[in-house]
Amino acid sequence: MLITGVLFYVFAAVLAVAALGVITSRNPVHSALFLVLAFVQSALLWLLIEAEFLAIVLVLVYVGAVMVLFLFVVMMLDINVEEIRKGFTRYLPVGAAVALIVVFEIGHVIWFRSQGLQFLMPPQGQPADYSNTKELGAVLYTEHVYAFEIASVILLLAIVAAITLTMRKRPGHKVQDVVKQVAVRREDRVRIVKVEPSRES
Amino acid sequence: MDINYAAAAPEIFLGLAICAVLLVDVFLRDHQRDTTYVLAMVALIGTAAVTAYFAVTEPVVTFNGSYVTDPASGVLKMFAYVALGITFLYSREYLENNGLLKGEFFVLGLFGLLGIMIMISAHSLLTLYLGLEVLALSQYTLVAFNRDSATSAESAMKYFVLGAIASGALLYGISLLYGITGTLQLDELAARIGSEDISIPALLALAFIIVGVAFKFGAVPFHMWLPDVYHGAPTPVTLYIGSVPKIASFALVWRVLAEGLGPLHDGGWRDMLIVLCVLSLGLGNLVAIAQTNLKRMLAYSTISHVGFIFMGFIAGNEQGLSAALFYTFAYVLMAAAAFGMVILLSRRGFEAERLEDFKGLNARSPWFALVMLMIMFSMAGVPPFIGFYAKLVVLGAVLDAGLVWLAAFGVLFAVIGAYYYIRLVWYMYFAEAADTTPLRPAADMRIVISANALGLLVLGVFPGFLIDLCARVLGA
Amino acid sequence: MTITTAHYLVLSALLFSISVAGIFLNRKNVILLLMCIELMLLAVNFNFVAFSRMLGDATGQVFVFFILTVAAAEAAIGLAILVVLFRNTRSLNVDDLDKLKG
Amino acid sequence: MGNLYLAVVLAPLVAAIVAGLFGRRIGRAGAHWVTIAGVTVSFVLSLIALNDLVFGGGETYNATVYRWASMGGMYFEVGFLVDRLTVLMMTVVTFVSLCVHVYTIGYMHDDDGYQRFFSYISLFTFAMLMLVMSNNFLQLFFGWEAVGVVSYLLIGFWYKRPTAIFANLKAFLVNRVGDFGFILGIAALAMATGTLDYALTFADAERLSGLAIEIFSGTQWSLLTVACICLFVGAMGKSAQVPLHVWLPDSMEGPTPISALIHAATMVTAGIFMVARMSPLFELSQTALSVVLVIGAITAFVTGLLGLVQQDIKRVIAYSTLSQLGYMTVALGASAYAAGIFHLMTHAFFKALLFLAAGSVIIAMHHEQDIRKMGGLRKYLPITYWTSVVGTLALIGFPGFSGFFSKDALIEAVHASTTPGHALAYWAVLLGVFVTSLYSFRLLFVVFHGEERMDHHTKEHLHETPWVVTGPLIALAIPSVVIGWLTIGPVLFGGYFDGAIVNLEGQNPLEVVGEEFHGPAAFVQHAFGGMAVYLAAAGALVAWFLYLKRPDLPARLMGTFGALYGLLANKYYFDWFNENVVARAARGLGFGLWKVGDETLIDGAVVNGSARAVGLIAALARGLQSGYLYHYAFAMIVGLAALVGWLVYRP
Amino acid sequence: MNWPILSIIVWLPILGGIAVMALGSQRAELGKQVALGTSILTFALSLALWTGFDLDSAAMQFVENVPWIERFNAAYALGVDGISMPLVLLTTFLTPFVVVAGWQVIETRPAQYFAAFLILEGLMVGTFAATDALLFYVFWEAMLVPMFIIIGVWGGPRRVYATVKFFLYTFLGSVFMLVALIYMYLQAGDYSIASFHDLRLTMNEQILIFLAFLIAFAVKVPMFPVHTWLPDAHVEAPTGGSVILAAILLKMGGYGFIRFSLAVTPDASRELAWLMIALSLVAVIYIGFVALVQTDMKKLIAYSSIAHMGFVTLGFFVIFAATDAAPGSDGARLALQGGMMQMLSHGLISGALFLCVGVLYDRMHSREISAYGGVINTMPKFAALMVLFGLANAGLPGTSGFVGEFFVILGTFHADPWLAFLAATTLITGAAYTLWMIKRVVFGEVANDRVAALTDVSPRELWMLMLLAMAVLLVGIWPAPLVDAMDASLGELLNHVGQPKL
Repeated sequence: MLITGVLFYVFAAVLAVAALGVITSRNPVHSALFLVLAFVQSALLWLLIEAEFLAIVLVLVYVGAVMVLFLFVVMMLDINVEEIRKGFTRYLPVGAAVALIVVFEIGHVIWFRSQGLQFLMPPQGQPADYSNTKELGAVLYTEHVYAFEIASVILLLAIVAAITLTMRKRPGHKVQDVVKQVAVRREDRVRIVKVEPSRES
Repeated sequence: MDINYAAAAPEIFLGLAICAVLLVDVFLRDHQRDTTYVLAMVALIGTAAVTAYFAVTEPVVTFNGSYVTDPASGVLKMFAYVALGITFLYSREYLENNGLLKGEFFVLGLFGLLGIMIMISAHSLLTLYLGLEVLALSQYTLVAFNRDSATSAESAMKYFVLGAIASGALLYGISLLYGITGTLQLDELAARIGSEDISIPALLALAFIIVGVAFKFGAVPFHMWLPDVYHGAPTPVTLYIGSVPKIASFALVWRVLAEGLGPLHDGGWRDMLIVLCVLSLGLGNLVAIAQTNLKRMLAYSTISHVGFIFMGFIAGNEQGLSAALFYTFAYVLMAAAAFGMVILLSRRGFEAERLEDFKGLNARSPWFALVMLMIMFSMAGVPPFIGFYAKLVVLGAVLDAGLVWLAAFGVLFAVIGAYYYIRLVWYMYFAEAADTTPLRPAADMRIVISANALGLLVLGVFPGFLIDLCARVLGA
Repeated sequence: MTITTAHYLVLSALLFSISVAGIFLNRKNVILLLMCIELMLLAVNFNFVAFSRMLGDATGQVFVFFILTVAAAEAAIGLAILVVLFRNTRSLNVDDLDKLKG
Repeated sequence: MGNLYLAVVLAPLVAAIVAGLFGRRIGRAGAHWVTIAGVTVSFVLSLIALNDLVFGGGETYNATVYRWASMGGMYFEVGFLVDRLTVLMMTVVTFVSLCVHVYTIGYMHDDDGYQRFFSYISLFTFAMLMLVMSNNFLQLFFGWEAVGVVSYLLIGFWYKRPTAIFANLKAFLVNRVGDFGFILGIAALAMATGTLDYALTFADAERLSGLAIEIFSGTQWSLLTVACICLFVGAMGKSAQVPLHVWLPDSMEGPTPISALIHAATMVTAGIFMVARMSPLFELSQTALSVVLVIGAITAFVTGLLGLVQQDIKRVIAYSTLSQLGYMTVALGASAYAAGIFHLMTHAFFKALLFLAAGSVIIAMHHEQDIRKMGGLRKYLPITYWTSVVGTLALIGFPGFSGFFSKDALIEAVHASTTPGHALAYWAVLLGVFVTSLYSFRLLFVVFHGEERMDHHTKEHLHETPWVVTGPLIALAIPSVVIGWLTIGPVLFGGYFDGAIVNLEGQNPLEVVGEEFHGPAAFVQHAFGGMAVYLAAAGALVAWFLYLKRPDLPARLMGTFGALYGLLANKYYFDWFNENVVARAARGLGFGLWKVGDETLIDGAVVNGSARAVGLIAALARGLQSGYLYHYAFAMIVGLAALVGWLVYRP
Repeated sequence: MNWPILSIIVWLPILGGIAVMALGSQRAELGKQVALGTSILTFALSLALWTGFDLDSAAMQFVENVPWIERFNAAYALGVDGISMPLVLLTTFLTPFVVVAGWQVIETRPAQYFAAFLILEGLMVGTFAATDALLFYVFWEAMLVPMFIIIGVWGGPRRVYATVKFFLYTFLGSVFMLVALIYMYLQAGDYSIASFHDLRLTMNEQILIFLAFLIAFAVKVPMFPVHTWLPDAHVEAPTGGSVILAAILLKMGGYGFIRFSLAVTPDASRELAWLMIALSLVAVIYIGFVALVQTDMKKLIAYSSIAHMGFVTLGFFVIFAATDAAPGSDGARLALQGGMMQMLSHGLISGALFLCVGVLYDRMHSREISAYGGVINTMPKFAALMVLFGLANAGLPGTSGFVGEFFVILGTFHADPWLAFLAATTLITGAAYTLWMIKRVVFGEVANDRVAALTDVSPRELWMLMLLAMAVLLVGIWPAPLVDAMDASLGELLNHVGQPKL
């Protein structure tokens, strides 16, 4: 119990710091890496409450795919690491204030205003032979088949969208058109000219 | 586990149709894109046929409570088909002229439709959210559709970021609701919220959900994306965004607030909607006066119309819902026609989106000037056009709810709003033409937009049927 | 020191508002906005996971599963738009997104 | 009888319409023949009616012609009431009108508005007849306004003259002020009785005298008094009593025949007739009567004085008309209605005569009206001269002439009257006699005697006017002499007006006067016992001394009494007041209300102001849409926070 | 008769208008003839209302009733009683004049011009004839559209300002009426005006509803202080527009007062009668003075319209005081009749006067009084008619202008002599501003050579004005038919208003 508690606080702290790092670091690459850190921490925290499958998926999908994609884009569009951000510091107070207000409101409601809900109890543990993966798998393709199909649609849509927006013919990139080559005729290539022979006088 | 494919036949058919269109489009050359257009239309008609064939009279819940189909959803879907069809029709020529005629436009449009349909017949917050995303993602893409335009890219980015925030908030609210009630299905949700005393956390969740809803509709203060997106997107896309998704927005409110969170009406979302309604009416009408760009002006007028639609929701009962539904239908028709006129006036390389571009239209083409006049007066809520009855029903709803002051406020701002509509009319009729190039729209365009505008008039003279339909399907 | 659901919820609230703050504090880089959005979805996921464990009901985790999917798709499209934007304006500066206003 | 009366009224109307609409087609001759025919018809028929009523013992005729409108229990009708009073008026009106018609042939001979003129005067005859023959207030008001309009058109007959069109506007507006009171009086009676019919109203008079209405909070006024005074305000307008007399002198801008017909003989006496007609009501209100009496007395004396300083031949006569109208009003106020009407009749003859004579002079002088440019005309215009002498004698009340009988009886009646204020009135009218004869003889001497002051050119062409002009003069001169002698007995003391005019018991001065009336001859003798005759003679003498014996005196008098002269020359500054105070104030007020009230306050501040405000707010609100993504996001989050805070933490 | 005469009168002009529009400006000549034919035919048909009218019944006649929007129990219900029938006739009578007035002067898009007027005619008739509140409102609002176009397209230099002002002013007025109508529908369960009449309402409700109506109708009438749109609209509008505006659109307000305010909220009307009377008298006196100093003929006539309409509202709302002060008398009835007669006669006279100004304007293209003078020298026929109409405007007995004023003054005296006193000042002011204008425009020496160049009225104009002059005189000399036609309905209305609803 104690261990989990300690671990929770550690992970949570790191997570918070990482999140802050994401939004404060100047270099987008650093932000991306902070984000990775944040994801990893969350995965750990999920492990703490026995959501193993999602934890793994989070690491695989996000850290493995999405964040790589981010880094790739950052690299591709070589974005210059810009100097000190003026705006940030200027707007920090009010921004932080609003953010804190939101946190306070949510937290206050959850902690003090939610009578009749077992928010303030630890989730009961699972038996040793419990398999989170199996449980999800059991419902994912049966109960939620409709949602699952929609998810497939979304992915298809994402593909179409990405292609629509980014794929394009670059000007001046060379391909040979066989049809043209075959269809070529002599007249296109050689021109016969009559030349007056020069006679010397 | 119960699975009733027949109930979901329209969605299934459309999904397959989309794949088919996509496949065909891949093998088409650029000058054959009309085929895609035709195919998309065929897909629409087919979906309509399927919907009509599998129409139900009693609600049918299936896919383990994540899908529902009922008369209202049928009507909404049918209307969505019509709206999308009109959109495609208006768009084709413009796209061709501006070298944007790509198959993806129609495919993405159909994707959006699919998302709308999913939302319309969503019976669980999960499917609702997924449908929302399908729609949203296709819209983001469409806005950026003109890849060579900086403005459309800019607007797309704004739309994307803000939309992500909104759906994040919506999700947050959904998660809280799930935590509070332990269910995602709307009927159970309503039951639990009604039963137990869990109001405060529920209200918290409600606030987040309202943000999502208001964003979808574009209600103040969650409207900021709307003018920029309407302005920046290519006009056909603006037409698309401005018309069809409003049906989805209605479905969202109807499913989530009315069906799922009905018990939280009093002291809950009713009051919030009142606030949003007042803000939208005020800001939308006022700022629209200051606009010089027609698309932007219509964007702000949309915001004000949203205020009126909310009046219907505020009532909370079936009458109110049906009023809102009628208003939504009316609005979609008017918006489609208005943006259609913008498309009709613009030529290759020339966007007729400034108010000045309409000056002296009466001299150029009396008929289309008359068409635009009908549209504008309908939007201003002047009888005998449908816009008037839309306002009539929602005012009736709020008065029925005892909110006389709100009705008075609404009509007051309707008058202020009338100013910018009639300003366009005076540009068309009283001002000298800037350019006098005669209009030569394609035949189908000419016919359909005329029919569209005359529809505003005919439905205004005989509004009974549509009003009755809206009321009947919502059980009012 | 037992860790209750509430702990997780508050943590997610913290994440949520950090991400939001990130969105409106960041003046420079659009990519950052996309990252913040990912962060926000993460916060939501925290809620779902916590609730699903609290209720002992898998639906929440399924929802998270779908959110991850959507988030991936969203990221793809967002980045695509980003690319388009960059190609057109040669800049990812948030301050430069001000052509449309009024 | 009904059809006969209808014919009396319609004949001139038809003539007027024919002459007016088809004037071009029927030509000048056609125009005057048709109108003269029309008036002749009604004159003859009037005589028949007179004969029937007076000698044939015919009954008073009172019947409806048609129903104008009706609602609930209230009826508005057009109908005729013909009794001896009416028939007297009819005869006088039609006779004078006939004379004027004939006279006009000569007077307007070379005016291109010939047909129009005849159409107008016939129309006037119609309107005047409608007025006098009416049996209800509606028709009375109709005729009342109709004569006003025709006089408006006739004063402005020469519409190119700025003075003329100014005068006719002035006349109409001043009359409107009178009608303003008149219609209120009618409304009062209509409210009290629920009808507009004379007979019913008079039958109700007793009850009315009991009624009271609250004009100022707390004070109860006798409704009858209020109504009668209101009606009399109307009479003041039409009959040009001070202070509403200002329009009559200016009305001399119209052609002279009009001055004779409308502004001397008939229209201006409508007020007198009306009050006499309303005698059953006026009798019951001492207050109203003394108002009438005082106003009349003031008019009689004050306006007479103005006649002394006028240099325009017509204006002199106009002021004398005013003063004579004052005499009639005084008679009414003294509730000697018969005397008033009697004077009205005689005055109609001799004043019309004087005007026509003046007109004849004007013709001869080629439309020169300034008496300072005349003189010694009697050898050029013998007929005109002698007829004018007759007129003058009648006017000043030379014993035996018609004016003498009417005026003397009138003065006696006032002496004997019981109305409050009759003493003042008595002295006013008595001194008036002196003034009258002074200005009358001044006019006569200056115009017809003394040195000839006209220029050569005029002098050569001076000759007597044609018969169409002199004929009417003679025709009018005869009654001017004899009518008094013939009719005083029956009309004043023979109970001629029984039934038409009502007197309360012991409130009929004429009875008192009648006690020592033993025939006209005796009346003449008896007159020498009174002062009037000598005053008249004195006036004549003074005139002779000033204007024939010592023609230089008047100028010197002017010098010595400069202030008085200025006062008179400026007509007591009435016109100055009206033009510079009333009219200017009205225009200023209107302008102020328009510019300040309408344009600045309502339009500027409220209407356009709100519009501007909306525009301003719009421009400001537009600024919110800054275009910056982070502002948008910020707005959303703040909105979220606010919603949560409001929902969760509101009481 | 069994054929729907009212529907025909409503829809025939509208269809005619559509036909004219369809003909387009290329075939404008044909369009004109169609327009004239339609309007005259409409008038001829509308005479059937007169001939077939039952004078003794106060009920709605020529009733048509077809369900329209079942959901709201709103019906397409038409019918006329003694109050609306004369107004319908006035409308159909005047429209041909408008068409004729624009015959030669409209060059730009004549087809649309005539079409607009025909459609407007249909809508106006519909407004008077509708017995269903929703239908009434639809017609009422729809009228704005053609009028907006007419003023804006064929108007004077400041036409845009004027027409937008007109539109927004009237629109603002009527939306609140809409709220009131819906509110009453929710109480009554259907939209028929009759059931609104029988509706029981508390005093508060009545006051609010009355105020909502007041805004709508006061703007239309127009009453002080919401009258400022009228002079602008009149000055800028083309002749035909001014005629219709003054002659009929203003009557909508009066009609609304008598049909809705008095009948639906009698107690509130009684409660607020003082306000109405005060505003009416302000209109009569204040506006009288303002009219005196106008330099623009149309503006002057516009202001005189406001003053005359003040008599209408005075007559309508003095009835309470009249019945209280003089119970059993006919004072209230007089006032009511006076108001109606005033509306009808003002329709004729103001229309005629605007036509006169139009005749001058077509020749000199100026409305400034100072630009004229001595018109009579060059246009005697015209001058005669204009003087006649001027006198009629000043309320001369024998012309229609007198009837209404006379009745109203008589009725008002029943209520309070002082009110009558103030009202009667119009005898002076009315004469002053009208005849002063006549003096400056018609009489006098020829002012300038442009006046000298004037040509007298063409036969077209002459007939137009002659017919109106005859109508004016006829009504003035024999108003009985009109009075009788209205008497039953007005009496019924008085009874209804007499019984409190509380």
